[in-house]
Amino acid sequence: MTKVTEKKEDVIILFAGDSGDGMQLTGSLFTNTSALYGNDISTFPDFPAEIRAPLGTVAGVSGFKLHFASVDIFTPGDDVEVLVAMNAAALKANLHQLKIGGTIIANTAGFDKKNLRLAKYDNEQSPLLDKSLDKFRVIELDVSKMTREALVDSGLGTKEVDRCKNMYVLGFLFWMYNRTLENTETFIKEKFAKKPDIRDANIKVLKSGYFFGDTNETFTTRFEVESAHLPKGEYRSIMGNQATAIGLIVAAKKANLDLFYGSYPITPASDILHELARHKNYGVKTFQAEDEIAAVCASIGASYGGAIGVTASSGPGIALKGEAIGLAVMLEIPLVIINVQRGGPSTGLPTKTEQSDLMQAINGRNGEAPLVVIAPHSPSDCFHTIIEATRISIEHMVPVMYLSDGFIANGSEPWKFPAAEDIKEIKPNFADAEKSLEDGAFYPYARDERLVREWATPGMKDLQHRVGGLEKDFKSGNVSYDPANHERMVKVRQEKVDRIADFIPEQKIEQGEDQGDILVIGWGSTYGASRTAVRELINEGHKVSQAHIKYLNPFPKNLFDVMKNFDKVLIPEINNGQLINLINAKYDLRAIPFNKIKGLPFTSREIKEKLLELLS
Amino acid sequence: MTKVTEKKEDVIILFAGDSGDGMQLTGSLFTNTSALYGNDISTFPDFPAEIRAPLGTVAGVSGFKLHFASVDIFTPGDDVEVLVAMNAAALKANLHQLKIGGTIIANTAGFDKKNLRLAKYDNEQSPLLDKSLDKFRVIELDVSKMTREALVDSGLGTKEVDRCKNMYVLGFLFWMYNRTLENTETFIKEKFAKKPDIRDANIKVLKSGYFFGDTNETFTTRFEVESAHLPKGEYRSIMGNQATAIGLIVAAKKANLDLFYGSYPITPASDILHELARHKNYGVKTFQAEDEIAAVCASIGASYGGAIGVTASSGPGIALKGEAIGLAVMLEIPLVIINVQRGGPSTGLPTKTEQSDLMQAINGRNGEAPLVVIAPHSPSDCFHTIIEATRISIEHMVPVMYLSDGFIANGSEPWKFPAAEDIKEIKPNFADAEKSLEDGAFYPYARDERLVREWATPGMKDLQHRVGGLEKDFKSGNVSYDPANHERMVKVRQEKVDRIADFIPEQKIEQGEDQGDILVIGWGSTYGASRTAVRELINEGHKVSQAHIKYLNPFPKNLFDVMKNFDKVLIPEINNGQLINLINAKYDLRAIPFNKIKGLPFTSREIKEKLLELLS
Amino acid sequence: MTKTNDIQVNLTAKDLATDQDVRWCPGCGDYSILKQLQSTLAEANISKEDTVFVSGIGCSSRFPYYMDTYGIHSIHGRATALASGLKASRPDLSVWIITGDGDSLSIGGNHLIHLLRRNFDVNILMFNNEIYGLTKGQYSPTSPKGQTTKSSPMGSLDHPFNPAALVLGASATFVARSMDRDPKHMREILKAADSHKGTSFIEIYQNCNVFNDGAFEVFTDKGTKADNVILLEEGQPLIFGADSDKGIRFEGMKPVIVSLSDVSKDDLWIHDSKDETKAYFLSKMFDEPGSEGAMPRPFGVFYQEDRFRYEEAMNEQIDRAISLKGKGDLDKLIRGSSTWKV
Amino acid sequence: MTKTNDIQVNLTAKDLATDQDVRWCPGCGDYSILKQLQSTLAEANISKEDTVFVSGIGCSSRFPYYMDTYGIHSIHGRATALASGLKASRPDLSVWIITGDGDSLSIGGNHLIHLLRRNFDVNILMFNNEIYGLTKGQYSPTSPKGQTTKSSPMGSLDHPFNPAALVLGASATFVARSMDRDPKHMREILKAADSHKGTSFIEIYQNCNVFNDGAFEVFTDKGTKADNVILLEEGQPLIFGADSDKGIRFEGMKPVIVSLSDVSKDDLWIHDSKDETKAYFLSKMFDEPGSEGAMPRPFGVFYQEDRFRYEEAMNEQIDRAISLKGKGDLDKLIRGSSTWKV
Ligand SMILES: Cc1ncc(C[n+]2csc(CCOP(=O)(O)OP(=O)(O)O)c2C)c(N)n1
Ligand SMILES: Cc1ncc(C[n+]2csc(CCOP(=O)(O)OP(=O)(O)O)c2C)c(N)n1
Ligand code: SF4
Ligand code: SF4
Ligand SMILES: [Mg+2]
Ligand SMILES: [Mg+2]
Repeated sequence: MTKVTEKKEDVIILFAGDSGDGMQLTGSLFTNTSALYGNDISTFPDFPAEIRAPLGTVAGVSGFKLHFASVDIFTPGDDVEVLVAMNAAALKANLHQLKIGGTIIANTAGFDKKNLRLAKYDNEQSPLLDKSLDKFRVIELDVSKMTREALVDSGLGTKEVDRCKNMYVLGFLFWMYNRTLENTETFIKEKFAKKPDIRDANIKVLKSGYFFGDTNETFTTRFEVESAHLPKGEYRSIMGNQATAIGLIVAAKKANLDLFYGSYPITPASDILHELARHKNYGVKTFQAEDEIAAVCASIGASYGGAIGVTASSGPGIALKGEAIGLAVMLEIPLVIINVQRGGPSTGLPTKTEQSDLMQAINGRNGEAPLVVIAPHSPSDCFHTIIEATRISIEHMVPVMYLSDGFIANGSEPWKFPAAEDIKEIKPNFADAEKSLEDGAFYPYARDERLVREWATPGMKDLQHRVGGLEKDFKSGNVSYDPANHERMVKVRQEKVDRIADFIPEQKIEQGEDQGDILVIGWGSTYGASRTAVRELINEGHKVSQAHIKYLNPFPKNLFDVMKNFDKVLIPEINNGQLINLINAKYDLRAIPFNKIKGLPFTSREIKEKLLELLS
Repeated sequence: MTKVTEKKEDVIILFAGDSGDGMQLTGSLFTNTSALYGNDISTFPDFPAEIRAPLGTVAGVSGFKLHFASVDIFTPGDDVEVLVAMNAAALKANLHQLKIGGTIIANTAGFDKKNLRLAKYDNEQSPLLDKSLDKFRVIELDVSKMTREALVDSGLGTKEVDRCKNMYVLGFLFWMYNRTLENTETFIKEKFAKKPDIRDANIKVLKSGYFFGDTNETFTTRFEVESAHLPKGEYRSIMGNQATAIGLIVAAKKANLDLFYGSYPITPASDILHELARHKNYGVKTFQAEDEIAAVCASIGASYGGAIGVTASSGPGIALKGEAIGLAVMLEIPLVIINVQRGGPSTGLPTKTEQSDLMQAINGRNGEAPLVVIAPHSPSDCFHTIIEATRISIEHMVPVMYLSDGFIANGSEPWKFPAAEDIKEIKPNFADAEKSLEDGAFYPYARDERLVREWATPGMKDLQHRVGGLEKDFKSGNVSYDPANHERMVKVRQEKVDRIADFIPEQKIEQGEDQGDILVIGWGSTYGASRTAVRELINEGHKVSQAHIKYLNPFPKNLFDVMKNFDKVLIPEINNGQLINLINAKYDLRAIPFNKIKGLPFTSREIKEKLLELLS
Repeated sequence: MTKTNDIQVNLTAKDLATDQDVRWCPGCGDYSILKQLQSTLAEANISKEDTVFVSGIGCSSRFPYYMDTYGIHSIHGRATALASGLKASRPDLSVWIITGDGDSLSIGGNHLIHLLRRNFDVNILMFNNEIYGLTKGQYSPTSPKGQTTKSSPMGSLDHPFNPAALVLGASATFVARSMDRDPKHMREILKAADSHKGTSFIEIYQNCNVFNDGAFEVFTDKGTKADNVILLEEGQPLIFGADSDKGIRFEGMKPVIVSLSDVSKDDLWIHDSKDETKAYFLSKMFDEPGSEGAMPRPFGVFYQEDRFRYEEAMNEQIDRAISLKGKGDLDKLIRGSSTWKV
Repeated sequence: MTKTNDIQVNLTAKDLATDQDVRWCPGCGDYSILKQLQSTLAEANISKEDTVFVSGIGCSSRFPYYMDTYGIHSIHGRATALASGLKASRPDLSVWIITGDGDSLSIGGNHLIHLLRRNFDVNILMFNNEIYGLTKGQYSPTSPKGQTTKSSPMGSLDHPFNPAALVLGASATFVARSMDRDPKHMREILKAADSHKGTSFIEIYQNCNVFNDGAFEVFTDKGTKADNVILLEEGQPLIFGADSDKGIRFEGMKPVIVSLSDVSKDDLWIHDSKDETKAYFLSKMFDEPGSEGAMPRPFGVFYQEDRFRYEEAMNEQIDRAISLKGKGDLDKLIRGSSTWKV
């Protein structure tokens, strides 16, 4: 039977099932294969808050959204084309994301009475059986049954057999999107190298799914998403937290410093710790402290010792670090603080994304305690941004807060990675007795024209000195209660941070003209949605531009100049309005807030609609 | 010999000596007597950072500034009229404050070689002997010698004798300012009731000092500061921390709640704990926790139990409480957080004053976690303001941050105290099964029109419910991961705080017309200096007015209306510009910052000069 | 101490359940603890409105949502601090703290030891699964050295705490150990903790079948349990073994395992939970199971002591202050000691 | 472990002083400790640039300013945490932590116990004055119950910690006690701590003559010292008393005071700092002096044990990783395991 193949520019697939159904892995494997096909990619996993919420319930649904395309894309996308629903709850939780005419791949075994009850379908009425799905194309597969049948002779127990279920769906999808199984087979072979029966079972089920598509009569259309016109080069797929971790290792090596990472586990920051702990052969020291305060203090101690101390957490953990960060501000030593933001306040929505810790980053300490704040805007950008954070921290002897978020941290995209040698060296401002002594005395708080003091670390002869959290004399660093000295030091600490604006790139316009009707200016993970929305509007002939702020403190020197050439400035944020506060406080301009506080990223459509509303 | 008596409108005396010289007591006793004479009064103690810094050094000088007057005054004043210098270091540390023509009362025993060396006078050259003090009037007293002589027959040891020294100076000053000894004698008698020999020695020395003035030939002029035209009524002298403490007790009683005060010692907040601990017979429960986190958590626990939980600290300790304050925001229960601000950042200048924790108060937590911020502006105002803080917290089920500072906390002034019955009742929004159940179910997060939820406390039958830091369903309070619910709750928590603006007084103009050239608008302890400066300028015919913000979040509804009628708005702050940030972020107006960051309050002259500069 | 219902209603475990779905992983040891506690409290016929469950953050800390009493699911590590303030201000309540090994011993270590020395009359149930469950599997302060977890792919470097030794060092007045897989034992221990006046600390071995499955298998598995577990019974000799044929006695100041065929029961170590020294030795019976000369692991009440409770002392002081100075009068307070008239 | 000077300079105590004025109250016990430490380190001929003093906040915590080494006067309670990171990243340094009873046991209690279990090779000097000095006199976690202070005008309600018991419960590998007023003893203990590999914890009784004068007078005053202090010497029997006529021996599992006229020295408790059980009993000799049947208070090294150091294990793991996977190559890291070309 001939099957028709249809070309598509981009497709969004949402894999959804119980936490135990392996949807994250399924999604990742599809992602990897798509990457090999040269697609541009953006992904977004969405975990339940519980480890394993009750089987079959909406709360227990785990999702993985994959957007792959033959064009440039910047977000995991708005409208889902294919929804894989391993059970009734998965359908219920995600149907609203499916576009009209979209496809539902339903595992019928997940729609039995029990599952329908757990998913709270009225009267245990299956949506597969009534008319509620009329607007969609429904493909029913009895995945469980077919998996079992495929493995009837495998000798494996039911539990192990059932664990292969996700491979069936994956195989079927590979067929649907015209992809080979090769890459996934390789993966399975490596992963289960020591368990040949499991390996074989997985491959068998994978193939069964594929063959099912190939042979079954009902499935006549296949889709093809051609490779994107990405710049030529070598690519890998990268997740945000992973990029942050390897960026740190690279930065430390580029500074020729040891990397010390003090952290206490917390979602969604922990994966950075996990990733770093895997790279001990790079000399990385990971220290799982007893709490966040110990973590940041240990990192300060490591920095005092001449390593680059890094600490990471998420909102509530960062709140705990405030006092110690103030100490680092006083000590004027390098310290990188990573906040992978999540939904707040308090414990909030720990597995959801949010950008609501910006004000905490700027102000969450006692006294006048300025530091540098910087934010990556996509998974691969984490790599470059964390290196930049580390560079500023080391070269300017100042704590730097790096604001990632759950969306970036767990999302992934293809990355045309750089060669190590192309990454700039980082130059610590080390003291040494030769140059640093003035008539035999060492003045640890003497500064250069950037207002940066020297870094004298234990072991350096004749440079012994004492530092601390009390106000310090502007030159000797000794404790000083002198009123004028205090004012001077408060101003100097501020000015030192402000002057960093001389060492960062000017704010550029991301796309569009440098003047027009509306400038969309965001920070962090709103980048992709804004990018897509503005691109579409420009294509439609509107005078809309996009800029995106990476340096949140200090701002680029020309920020106001960039903004003032637009009639309106729109600031989309996944919070109740924080960047806009900083901008309004500083510049003579009233920007327009656009806020979403749902624990979810913006869709490009939301931004586009807002822009259209403002344009009309 | 006849002595001349000269009338003075106001006088500033600065008592300065070693930490062990008893200057704080001397100053307080002079203050009390002046109060009895009906003077208006303002005081400012200035402690060294060390408990007892090395004897004789500048670092060890302890000062007590007293401003007393026959007119209304609002600050401890600018130019010192009389400087009591118990030793060379005391002179060195404070001479810059003495106005030209002012009087130095020098204890010559404190100017021997050793003291001169310790005070780091070049070549141990006594300033009493060279021409450096020519611009002043110097009265030399060998206080130590005279005290010893007075007590030669007392049978006391040298150490005990020397401890009476300060009484000599005090007696002399009483003579100089034409005051009787009666009040001080009563005090001494009470204090040393059980030690008759010490009691008698102190009284004897006090009298010796007085008699010395009376009989000695050189001192021919006495000064008289008549009673001020204060409103009629009964007065007491009150310090800020004391006023805060008793205000808390009053507020709790007015709400008919138990007061639970969880705190960890820290300068300058500890005195509130000390004061409260003395009033156990009011049912006050003070809990000295193991750290600030435990302190705030214990207070939250107490509030959950139906008491009014209060916690207090200073900058670094407040930083530690941030995470838990976020929990209280989520729980929506009463909690009063007191921050007696001190010099920051980090440990900073722990014994100096500063207003640099305003931004931390507003933003020092993860996520969108709005709370109410309120600040007293003078020692006696602490009483009213802490009651107001407690009222808002209890009636609106919201954490309230109360921002005092070292200057207010340790300063004192006369206070026409109110009668207890004139203080308004506070009405907790308690649930009860009768009215709160809806078809047998209790919805702890259901709200009234103010958006305030009910307070159901353990022991209330049928209202069992669970609360926590995870996002909650808008009605049931159960954990909810629903995106729309989260946005709704974030907005509701903000709106609840915003609506409190309907329950606080409108912003008023403190003095001057409601339009003009400049409005000086401050918060907290800058009140007095602004008050004096603006009064003088109004008297001199300038179009200057003053307003002072007590409610920092939410702002009074008419704040912008008040400000916009002035050509310029000046915001003096003891920080690097924080209130001005909030105002600039919120309103279409560019206020002018005026900052002093020296660990010291503004003098009225500084503000006046700044105003004159802006007026010209 | 639990507050019981005045009116004689007979509670069942079900009455203590809430309408919230229980959200632990299927097979998690937490279920059993929940069930035993519900039964025990139902049996004790508690007054639901006078009972408060306080927890921090962790899988275990979701517990309060499942008890139809008052409850707070607070923040990580701080349940003990919160409960201190609650109990100080409301000594009449029955307060239960639910915490994990990470919540109580990692971030919450300080509040735990301070609560113990203050001896508030509350109960602490520490669910020890030797792992961070909620954050998906990092080692905890009780994980054995060398354990490979997400954050220690080459093995943890931390020497673990011995929780019983730690809390005894912090002057705990009631220390016990139980396990999720022995419901009967757990109910007994819960009852004993409830009736102790002062802070009761119970370490409960709890299986996290997702991230640390089988951590306590030697103590719970039928085949190995008898040789590795010693059940403490007040006034009874320390006997264990599949055939109850082994005992422990002191030789000098060293507990040694003896065979009951050689040694009479009367010569064995007799369990006495009031004896601090014996409690010390019990806490030191913490060998890795199966290691050379390993002692069996004790379960039961190690220690109990009657010491003043903070909240009682606090109230006594207030009463004393009132009897000394009279009940506070607001006007007197506001006036202070010295005033003047204008 | 101290790092000593390679080139043989002979340091004096004065070489270790800085140009900063020492700012404690006249008569404060801190002076003596400073002096003894300067002498001890001078004698050990340390390398100044390889030595770091880390402190928190408190009177005692100003210590680093007076040592001409590297130093950090950090924030309250966190010296232990800071030192952990420092030592982990720089195992070559000699790290000394100076802390007070409030700094280490109140706000810093958690970091202290975790440092102890991890057994970093650092030295902790805990200046115990049973009061908060710097904040002007509130009770601390070591203040006896009932102590009246600024924050407890009617007497503290807190049952105090027994620091030795607490740190032993937290698996400390070196525990000692000394006092400001016995310089010779202090120097010995400091030396022993310095040579211990692992965390050394020394509690030093320190007189705060301003806010808690005489707290340890019975142990330091000539008249009372002999009867209330027992000086521990390795391998020697526990003997005390003005005429060295009293000793301690075990009767069953109870230490009792005996008269040397009745009991031979050989029957006495022989001090063995390697014996954990004996260390336990020493920590329990914590009676209020002068109370009925009070045991004398022990001073000296209670316990020492050789256990792996965190920083060493950490480096070993790194070495092992390198030998397994090869020294990390940045390009490999950046590429990850799977790439494709466009
Ligand atoms: C301040 C803060 N830090 C970290 C976390 C992340 N966190 C939540 S629970 C937990 C540990 C859980 O382990 P445990 O207490 O043993 O409980 P379990 O889940 O094993 O029952 C951590 C690290 C948090 N919620 N808050
Ligand atoms: C976060 C924080 N909380 C509280 C304080 C105030 N504080 C400084 S030192 C101290 C206690 C001092 O006692 P201790 O550690 O025993 O040292 P000592 O002064 O007695 O030597 C306190 C409460 C602080 N500086 N920082
Ligand atoms: S992760 Fe472990 S502890 Fe948590 S619910 Fe699942 S099985 Fe239980
Ligand atoms: S207050 Fe006490 S501990 Fe502090 S320096 Fe003075 S005497 Fe020493
Ligand atoms: Mg656990
Ligand atoms: Mg102390």
